[in-house]
Amino acid sequence: MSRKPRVAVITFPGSNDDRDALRAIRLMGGEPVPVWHGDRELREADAVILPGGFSYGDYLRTGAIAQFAPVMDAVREHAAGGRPVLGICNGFQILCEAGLLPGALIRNRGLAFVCRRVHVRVETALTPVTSGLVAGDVLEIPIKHGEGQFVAEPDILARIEDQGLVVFRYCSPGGDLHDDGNPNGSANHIAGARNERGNVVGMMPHPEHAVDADIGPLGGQPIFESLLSSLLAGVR
Amino acid sequence: MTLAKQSLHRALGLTDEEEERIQATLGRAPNHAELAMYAAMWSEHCSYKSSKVHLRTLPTAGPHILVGPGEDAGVVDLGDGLACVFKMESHSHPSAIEPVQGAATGVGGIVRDVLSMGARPVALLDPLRFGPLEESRNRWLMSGVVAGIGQYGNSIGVPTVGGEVKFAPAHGPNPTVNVMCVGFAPGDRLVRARAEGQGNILVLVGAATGRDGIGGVSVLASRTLEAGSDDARPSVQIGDPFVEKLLIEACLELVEAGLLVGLQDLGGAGLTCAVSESAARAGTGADIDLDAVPLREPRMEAFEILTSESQERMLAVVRPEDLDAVRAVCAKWGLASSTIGRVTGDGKVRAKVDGRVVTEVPARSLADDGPEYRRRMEPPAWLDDLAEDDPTFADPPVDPGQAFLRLLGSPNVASKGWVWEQYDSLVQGNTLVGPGGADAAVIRIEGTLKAVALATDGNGRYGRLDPYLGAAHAVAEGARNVACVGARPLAITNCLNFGNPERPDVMWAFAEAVRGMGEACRQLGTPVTGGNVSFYNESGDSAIWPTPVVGMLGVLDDYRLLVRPGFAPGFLVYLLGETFAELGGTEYSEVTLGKVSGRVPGLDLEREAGLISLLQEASRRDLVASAHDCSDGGLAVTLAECALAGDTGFAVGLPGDLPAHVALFSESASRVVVSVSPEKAGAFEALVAEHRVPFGRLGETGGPRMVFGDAFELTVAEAREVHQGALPRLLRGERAGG
Amino acid sequence: MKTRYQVFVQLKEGLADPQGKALEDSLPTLGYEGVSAVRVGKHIELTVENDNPEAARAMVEDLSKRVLSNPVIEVFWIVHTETAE
Amino acid sequence: MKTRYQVFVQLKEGLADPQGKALEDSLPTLGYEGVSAVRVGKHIELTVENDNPEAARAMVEDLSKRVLSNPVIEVFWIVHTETAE
Ligand SMILES: Nc1ncnc2c1ncn2[C@@H]1O[C@H](COP(=O)(O)OP(=O)(O)O)[C@@H](O)[C@H]1O
Ligand SMILES: [Mg+2]
Repeated sequence: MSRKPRVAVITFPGSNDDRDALRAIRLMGGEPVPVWHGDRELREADAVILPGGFSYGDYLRTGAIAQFAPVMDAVREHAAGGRPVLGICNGFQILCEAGLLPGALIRNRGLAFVCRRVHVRVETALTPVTSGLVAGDVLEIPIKHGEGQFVAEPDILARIEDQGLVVFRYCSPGGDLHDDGNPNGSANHIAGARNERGNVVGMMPHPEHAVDADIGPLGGQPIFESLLSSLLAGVR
Repeated sequence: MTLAKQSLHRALGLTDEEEERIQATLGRAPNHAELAMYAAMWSEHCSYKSSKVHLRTLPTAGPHILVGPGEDAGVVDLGDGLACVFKMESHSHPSAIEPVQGAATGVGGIVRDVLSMGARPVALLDPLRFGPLEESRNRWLMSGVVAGIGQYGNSIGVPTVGGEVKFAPAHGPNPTVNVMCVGFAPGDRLVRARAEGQGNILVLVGAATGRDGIGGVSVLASRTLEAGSDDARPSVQIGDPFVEKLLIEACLELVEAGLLVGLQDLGGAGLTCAVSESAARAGTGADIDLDAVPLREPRMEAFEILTSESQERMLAVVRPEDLDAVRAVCAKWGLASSTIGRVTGDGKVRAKVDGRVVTEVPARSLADDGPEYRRRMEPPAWLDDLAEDDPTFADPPVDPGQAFLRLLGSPNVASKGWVWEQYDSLVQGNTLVGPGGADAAVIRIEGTLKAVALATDGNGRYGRLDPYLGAAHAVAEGARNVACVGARPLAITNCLNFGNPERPDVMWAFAEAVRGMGEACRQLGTPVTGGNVSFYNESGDSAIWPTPVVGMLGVLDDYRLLVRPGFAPGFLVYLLGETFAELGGTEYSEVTLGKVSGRVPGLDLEREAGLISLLQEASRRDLVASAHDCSDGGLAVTLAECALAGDTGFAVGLPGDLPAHVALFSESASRVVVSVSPEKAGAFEALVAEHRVPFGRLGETGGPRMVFGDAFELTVAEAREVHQGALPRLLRGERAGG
Repeated sequence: MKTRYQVFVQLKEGLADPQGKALEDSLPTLGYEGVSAVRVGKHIELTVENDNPEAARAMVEDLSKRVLSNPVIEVFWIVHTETAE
Repeated sequence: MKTRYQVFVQLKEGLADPQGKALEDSLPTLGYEGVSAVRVGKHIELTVENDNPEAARAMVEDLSKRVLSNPVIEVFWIVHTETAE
């Protein structure tokens, strides 16, 4: 191949896990590309990550203000071109607010912020971040959010399921869906979703915090491996 | 002086003597604004007027200490040009009336202390004390404080990696909320809170100034809150973690670009404190133009602008030629920045409104010449009777098995998962050991094999029965905790939480605690780099227990050798240290006998030092598979926690020829449970002998059951249910289980 | 001309309201009986400076739709409080 | 008898309102000019079942003071919407 895949990570005011995402990309063999919320282009990135954090304080609604940042036009364009976009936690919330993903994320069922390791079941391999996995695989990844309860109106939820737009579900270590394996009360245990085309994915768990054996579980590795190899296929 | 005048300085919390000293210094009567400045700076909180004489006795120097007490935060040399900045502060008073915002703004304040040294905040720890959770108000306070710390810490992207939560009736009306922040900086890039250089410019960065906490330090933190007193209430503020996050990034960018001469946070006493302290430290003065201070509210008076404690503000000292660059960085991060004044050479803090001088006060007299009191001290009358009533030889009211379950389910011992699951402990990606993971949290220094180990310790029961030993134990346990993970204890910060210093028994307890802390720090080689004193933690006639809290910093040279507490199958279990018949002031005594009385367990600091160096050496030679020290609940609870952490049972015999309940629940100090692989047993025992640490081999790890000699046994799963279920049950308003 | 508006934002009927539910569930233990159908929403007050009332109103509508609420899950309504010269 | 109440909770005048400020600061860049004095508060709706109107009202007052708000930093006001048998 000609070069390492370039993966942009956008820093919004209030982003916290942007450095962690850049580090994870480097650890996994990609070329990390920091991008500022005020930028109008993505610096020739092959893929773009919207990181976790509390953009603009997340005061009014998570992601409500960030969706209007100048860089988001470039992100929309990137997505419209069928190229990979991954939203993690606050990034997922921003993509929903921006209408790039269905549904929305509201206050956790238990109201409190939850930071813990969870297991998620892969529901589809038809996304750039799961291409190297098969449906049914279980990954251990941490979550840390106060507003991660995925909700949608009944008809929309039905559509999400029918069209196979669910990418990850909270599950037990064995892969079954129990209510006590659902840390925030998300509808149908949904932990991650995609758009119809499959190139835009959002997830509440933090794969960037699950790539370093010294620090935590390794459930994030296959996600970044999938992303980078699908990009290699693209940029070759 | 006129009556009106008299009532004014008194209303501001200044004594007549203090007011006379001010007159003498100024050679004239101070005006209202000047009085307000002095009232804030000479308040207990800012001037340490009751504590100074005692704090001075603390050891503060050491080869690895770069900055000791006197600056915003202490700085320790970690080697390889790395500096660690750390400090603990209390926010108990505001938290007692508005737990969420009170605790949140406490986090904001201590983070700015660390930031003002030019360091990136990398970790938070939160030692907390509340009243019994059977009372709904205490549940409200605890839920609120935890939510507040979480909201603020999580939003600014600084992981909360440790802390403690303890419960005692005395902390019901007055919860104790301490927060410790740790930061890293390249040693050559430290910034000082100094207003150096005549002609340099003072730039106020961050939030606008409102009527927040006017007289906050003098009213709220320096006097006893009368139950339901409304006058102090406006002093609670609303934190804005979003602006704080922007401040962190903007200030660090300014530091990295070398654009700052000095940096100081605005905390207690606001602009007055920031300007006078940084000028006094540099031996300079400052002219400030109050019209240039961005205001949140209309028509604010000079004294309000000067003493406002509005949050999320920093004061930068900047060379004129760098001003544009500095303001550009602030603008990039969406922060307001205003030129509010200049550094002068005449040592005066001069404030102007419409070009008119409204205050003119020597910086030094505000910052350094505050009053100093040797308050009367006297041990409380009840102390001896309490000591006489020692539970050690009382008949055990319940059998050891029942006592054990009650201990495991007692809020002091039970898992604090309910608390730390509400904290982001992962952000920044360097948390090797987070909350609940080991005796100390461990944070990796990125790009190196080094890591710092952090622990906070304080035992209220010991503090009540023997403030000297209580404080010494806190230091010893802190050092033991960081040594358990394999780290070398380096230095401490601390928070001294006490009642009304004008009461001789409180002042006596304070002096004893400082003495005990100093002695332990000297013997263990961990100087005091800073901290905070919180007095007046009482309402009506109910004062908190003397609560010295220690924040210990240690360093691990190679984090791959770090030791965790969890058992794995097939290892030998050892107890390092000696178990004596010491049930005085123990968790066991409180839980089973309802008594906090007797003699506090003894402390032999030489033994402690030996144990601590043994633990480091054992980890360096990779001889121990796990280590966990004995504290609340004694050996029994320690063994159980090792089993729970590793989801592995054990079978052990009990040490010494002591009654079962004494062997199991005595809280003798300087003890650690380690597990060792059979192959390494020989080398390990030899090393222990070298360090002359008494030890015994108790048994082996493995299986689903925890077998405590022939006293009792249960499964790890049963223990887990009690240990993890207790706190959530209590917080739901149900009675304790177990 | 300055006009003060109040904007109310609430989760759509069809969606469970976690705050409302938690609050409702906690009330009996706090000694409040007979409370039901609790919904927790947002209440935003703002002043608009604009000499054209229609334009001002239209702007608040647009602001509420695009920023103050998320149409996917929320409904909003606007109350005009007072107007001052 | 069922009565529907609305309770409004807002930070006291003079206290910083980070939510309102963050929103207000972002509006110009989102293309909304001339908006000021933005305050964000809570809006709670609830139904009380009680045949004694005074008692019902008193309970909502008490609930608002003790649970829905903290008088130290917040003010609240109550609006009674409709009553049904
Ligand atoms: N208990 C203590 N032990 C040692 N030093 C202390 C203690 N309490 C306060 N200090 C030191 O006194 C100085 C002033 O304390 P403080 O007012 O809390 O700092 P700041 O002004 O940054 O809030 C600080 O340098 C602090 O480290
Ligand atoms: Mg300070």
